[in-house]
Amino acid sequence: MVTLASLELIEVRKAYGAATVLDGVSLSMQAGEFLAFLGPSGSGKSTLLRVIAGLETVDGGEVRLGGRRIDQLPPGDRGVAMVFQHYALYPHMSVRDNMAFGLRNAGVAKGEIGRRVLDAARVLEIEPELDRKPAQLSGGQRQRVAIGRAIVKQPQLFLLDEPLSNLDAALRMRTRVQLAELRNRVDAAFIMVTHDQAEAMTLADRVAVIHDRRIQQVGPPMEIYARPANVWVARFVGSPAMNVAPVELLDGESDSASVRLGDGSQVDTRVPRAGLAGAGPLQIGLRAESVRVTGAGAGTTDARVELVERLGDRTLVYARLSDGQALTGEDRGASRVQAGDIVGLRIEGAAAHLFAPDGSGRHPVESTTA
Amino acid sequence: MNAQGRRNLLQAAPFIGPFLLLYVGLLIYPLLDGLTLSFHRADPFGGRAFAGLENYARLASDPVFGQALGNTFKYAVVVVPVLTAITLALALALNKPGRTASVFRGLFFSSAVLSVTIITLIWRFVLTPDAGLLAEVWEAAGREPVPFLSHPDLALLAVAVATIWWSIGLPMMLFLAGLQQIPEDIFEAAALDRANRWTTFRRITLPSLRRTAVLVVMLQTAAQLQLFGQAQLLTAGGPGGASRPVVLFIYETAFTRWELGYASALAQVLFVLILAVTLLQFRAGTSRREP
Amino acid sequence: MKGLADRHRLSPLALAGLSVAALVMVAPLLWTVALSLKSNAELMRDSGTAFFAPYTLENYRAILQGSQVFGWLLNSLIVSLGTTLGVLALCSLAGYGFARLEFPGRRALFVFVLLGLAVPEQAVILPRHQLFADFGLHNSYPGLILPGLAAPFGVFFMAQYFRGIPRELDEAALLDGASRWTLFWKVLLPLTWPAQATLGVFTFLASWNDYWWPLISATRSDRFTLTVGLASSQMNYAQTSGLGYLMAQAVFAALPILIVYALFQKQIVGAMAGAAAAR
Amino acid sequence: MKSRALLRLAAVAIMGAAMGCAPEERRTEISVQRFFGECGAVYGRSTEVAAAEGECGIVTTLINRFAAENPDLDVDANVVAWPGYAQLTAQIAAGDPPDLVTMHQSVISDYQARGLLEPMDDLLRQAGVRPEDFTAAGRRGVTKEGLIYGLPWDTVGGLYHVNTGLFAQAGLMTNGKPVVPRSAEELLEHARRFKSATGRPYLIQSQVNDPATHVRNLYTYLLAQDAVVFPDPQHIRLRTPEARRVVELFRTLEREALTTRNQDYPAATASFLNGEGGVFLTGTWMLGPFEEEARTPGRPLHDSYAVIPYPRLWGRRAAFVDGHAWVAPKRERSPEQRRALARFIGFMAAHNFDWSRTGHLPAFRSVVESPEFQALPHRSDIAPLAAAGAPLPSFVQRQAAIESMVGEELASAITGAKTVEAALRDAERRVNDLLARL
Repeated sequence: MVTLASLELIEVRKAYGAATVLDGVSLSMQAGEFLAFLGPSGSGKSTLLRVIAGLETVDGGEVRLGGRRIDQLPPGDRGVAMVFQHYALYPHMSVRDNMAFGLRNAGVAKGEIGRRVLDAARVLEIEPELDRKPAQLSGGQRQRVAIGRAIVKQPQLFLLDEPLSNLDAALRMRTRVQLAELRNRVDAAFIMVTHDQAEAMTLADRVAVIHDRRIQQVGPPMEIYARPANVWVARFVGSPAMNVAPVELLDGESDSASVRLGDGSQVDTRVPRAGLAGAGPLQIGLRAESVRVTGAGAGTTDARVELVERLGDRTLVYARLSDGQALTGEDRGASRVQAGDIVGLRIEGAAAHLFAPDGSGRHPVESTTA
Repeated sequence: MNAQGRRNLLQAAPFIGPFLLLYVGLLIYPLLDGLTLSFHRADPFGGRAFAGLENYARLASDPVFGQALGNTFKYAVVVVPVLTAITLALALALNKPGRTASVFRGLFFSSAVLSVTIITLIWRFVLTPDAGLLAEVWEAAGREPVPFLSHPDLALLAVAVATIWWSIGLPMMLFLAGLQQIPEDIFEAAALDRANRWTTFRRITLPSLRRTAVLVVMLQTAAQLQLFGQAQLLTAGGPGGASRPVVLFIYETAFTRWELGYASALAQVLFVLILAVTLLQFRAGTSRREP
Repeated sequence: MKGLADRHRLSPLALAGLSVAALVMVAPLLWTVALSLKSNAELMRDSGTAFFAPYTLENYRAILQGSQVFGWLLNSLIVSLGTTLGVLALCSLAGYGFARLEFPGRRALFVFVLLGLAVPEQAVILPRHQLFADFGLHNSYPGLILPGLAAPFGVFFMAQYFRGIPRELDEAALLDGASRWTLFWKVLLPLTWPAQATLGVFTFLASWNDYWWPLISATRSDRFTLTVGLASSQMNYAQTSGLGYLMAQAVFAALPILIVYALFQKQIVGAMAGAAAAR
Repeated sequence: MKSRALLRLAAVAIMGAAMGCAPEERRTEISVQRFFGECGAVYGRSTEVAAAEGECGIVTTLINRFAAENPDLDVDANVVAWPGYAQLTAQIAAGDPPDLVTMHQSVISDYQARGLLEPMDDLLRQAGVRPEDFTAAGRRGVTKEGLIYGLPWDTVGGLYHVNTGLFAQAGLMTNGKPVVPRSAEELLEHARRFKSATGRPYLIQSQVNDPATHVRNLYTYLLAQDAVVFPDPQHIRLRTPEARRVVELFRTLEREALTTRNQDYPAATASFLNGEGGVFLTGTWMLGPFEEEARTPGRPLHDSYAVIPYPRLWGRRAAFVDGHAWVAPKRERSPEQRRALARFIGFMAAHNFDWSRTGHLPAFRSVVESPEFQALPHRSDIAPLAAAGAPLPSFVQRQAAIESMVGEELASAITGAKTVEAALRDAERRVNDLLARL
């Protein structure tokens, strides 16, 4: 039998009455892969997770796991385990019973249950806590129990619903590391729902950006960052959000497109020109690190500084071009720039993205890493 | 019904089925049977003759029913607000940790465990002018004892006092439960906003207790409109029917007069009235916006 | 928190008020106990003597000698416990059903059950009496227990409580492969214990104190509940000269439940006050 | 721990239930139901009838005695709350009435008219009890439409229980006998004199929760005036000069505080026992207890007790009386059971004297005439009650319900909550309303 998970979503649809929440979602996962569902709240990412878990029924499409169709199976029979956002530990059961509950329901032999629970507890370092009740545990311990409860089931697929959102910053970092270790230890696939892109980027092999009832883009974190499929993804991923400004395509012989910003300044990109001309209005996408602050008149164009955000190692400068277009640029950590200053902005055209009228992204031929 | 609906129904049946079965068999069926009965002249031994609306026409012009209905509502109008106010006050005062508050809570709850026969016995020997506790105290003070149980203006009040004394426990507990659900941080926020005790009470505590209060008032209204045992055992409805509630009248009609049809009609009318009053309260209690 | 400490302590004024109220509350009880400790002859002359010694246990001795009070106590206990267990079982099941299961007509059925709250016992008692006669249920424990089981308030109460339990727990259990029944029995039901305690106390007291139905259903004195049994002694000319005895009977009848109450006061009061779903 | 205790409790409960349901041995079972109170604490298993006092004590020991003398019978004795008719009605409606039950003679017609009672002629014959031996009042009380529906057990009526000590203070004793008023005016005059002499009310009445008191007074004096109270089964007639006269008298007594007020039955009894008034208007059943008090030194009533029938104030000497009877509700019975019932009836008839020690008048002429009855104190004083006593016409149904309605209205009139006229009108309307629908 197939032991490695290979999740497949085929045209999954889900609606509550007239309100569609998932509109033909298709996705395919590799065995042992760690996938993150990234999206703002209300995007449908949690619903998609619950559809996979079987907590929601599907109105159309198929869900397959390891080649087996599971969308009609009850949650307990799907071979998936889930870690809930609020952990959903059974308050009246000890840690041990919490972890054993699912195995007992599945009719696993007693000795086997004990062994698995003990193993998981050792790994998660909650062995001393086994006979306590959830109410007696700290937040981090509860979180580990919730993970332990999933581990003992030895599922083909782990579903993690915002697993870190209830932890404080320090604990979140530690748990992130733990999750990464866990992932290396068990032979299963992971899906994690999150709205935190740093989390998604650091943990996941691939990220599925979900917005507006659909998967907008699936890919490895850096690809999502470097080659966003559309304006929405481009602006959602990365901080600060990518600058997007309307541009005019300049005529030229080069294979790469040159464009003009609203204030008249010209940017030479490395985006292939093919297919852009005559399509309609274009937008340029610029990460802040591609817009360097220089002395006035020394860059591609000048701008008035509106707000300065000093981050220590670097400084973000929120500025406005002469035509009123807002642009965020980056300066050294020791920048002296102040609000009201006129500064020059040097735009690295080689790193610029262009977005077609339908929003789809066009990227530089050799994308530079920022 | 589609297949899914049928499946869901089948799944729910073992859970709600047993209760529904008993509910329909023991409450709804007798209620409907009583409704049928109310259109008949009937006695307890199976004799029935159709009488149309006779029983209803009769109760509309029956001064004894009128008096009983008046008594019942007068009584409920006194008991429900007083009981609500007292129990709310007690709950507010006793919503504290510590031994003292706990002892007091137990004390105020203690009367609720006594049965109606016992509390009427107790109160008879508190209120009766010849051997009662109050009379003894009164006489010791050189005063003429008050005939609480036989004065037309006091008998109903006596029943009300005994009932309030008896019924304090449960509503107090409901209010305490309600109070414990108000998050502590609201009070802290209010304190930071320099709200004084009264303002805190009016603007925070009270609105937070609204749902509990509505529940208490509804349950108590339904219960007090069904006053029976206390009146029967303490005053027998007297003097001159001054403390006879509707239910006692129903009891007399059924069991000493054997007019089952008429008794059923009275009961149906009482049912509709209670339903109407509690529904009105429910609407009044929930129509305003939630705090 | 420090500024709010006074909210957690009884002010002297409140303490004084409460003490007066408590006195009003216990005075009738103490009076009853005092009367029960006096000889009947003395009380016949002047009940005011109850304020002073000598006291006697004569009346209690008389009760313990062969009166039927013990039988009635046992009956009351059986009926009240039976009713309580039945109500808890039925209302937990139904409350869960209404709170958690989706099925056609759920809302309508729930409203239908709530209507029962407004049904006065008198509207159903006579037809019910006939019904029970047809099934030969009078003068039996089932006959006394069954009517108490049609308790719409319990269903409402339990449904509200179940609604208050996070659905994540259900989902976790479903993912743990629990059946509907396991989910109900092993996961959710144990969490409702405060509500069970509250409803249990409500039901037990209501059943213990029920008067009308046992009066006409339990017509044999060996089937009387305590309430009816005491009434049979109380409403009688022959007993009017035995005031002390009567009061001793009342105290005696109240004693077991007061003792249970005293023993479990913390749990009862705590359960009721802590029942998160009292609405 | 807790659950262990609960378990044990449940086990006890189940065992109790099982024992309650266990099949009896093969003895003929008869169920006997009575009121008169519960006094198992004092008389539990006692069969010493002669040592028992009061209604409850005597009836309890009698039944114990019967059970002891008839070990082949299983006598299930059931005590119900006074007056027990709600339960009896419920039992009959449920098809499970007792074999024999105590019933007021005034109530018999209610059940008899619906065919719920067995005519008892055969049973009486089987028991060797001859209806010819009943007193006139007793026989009238149990005879309906020419058939006998019960074993009459006594005649019960109202009496003037007198505190002779206080009467003497007021100068109302002659030759060691209380001076009896001969008219309403004279009664008022006596009462006023009594009050000014002793500072206490002349009358003690239980007026709270006790409609019977007022109704007994009214019926008695209406009978005395030969007023027709029930012209036919569907009507009562109360708006008559005769009725007004009676009610006005008691209203005047109340207004002038010549009677105790606001007393219920226990309070009134205590008042009389404590010597707080001259005359206690109550029934035959208190004769025994008061006599006991009169014999006890140190009590206010010691050697200060007399009892007389209601004095003649208008018309002729009369008394409204009722009585108790043993009746047999209709149900299936085996011949053995019938024989058992006959034995019980015969036993109760044979012990009618014991019952008369309560103060009630015997239902058998032979007992009335017996030397042992005559030897009981005060019995000769109240003998006229047996002769002059009369119940309501036997066709009048729902007498208990009528009594409570009339009593309630009378109380309103006497306390002044209503005018006499309005009260009589309301009483008449309510009773007629009831009777019209029988």
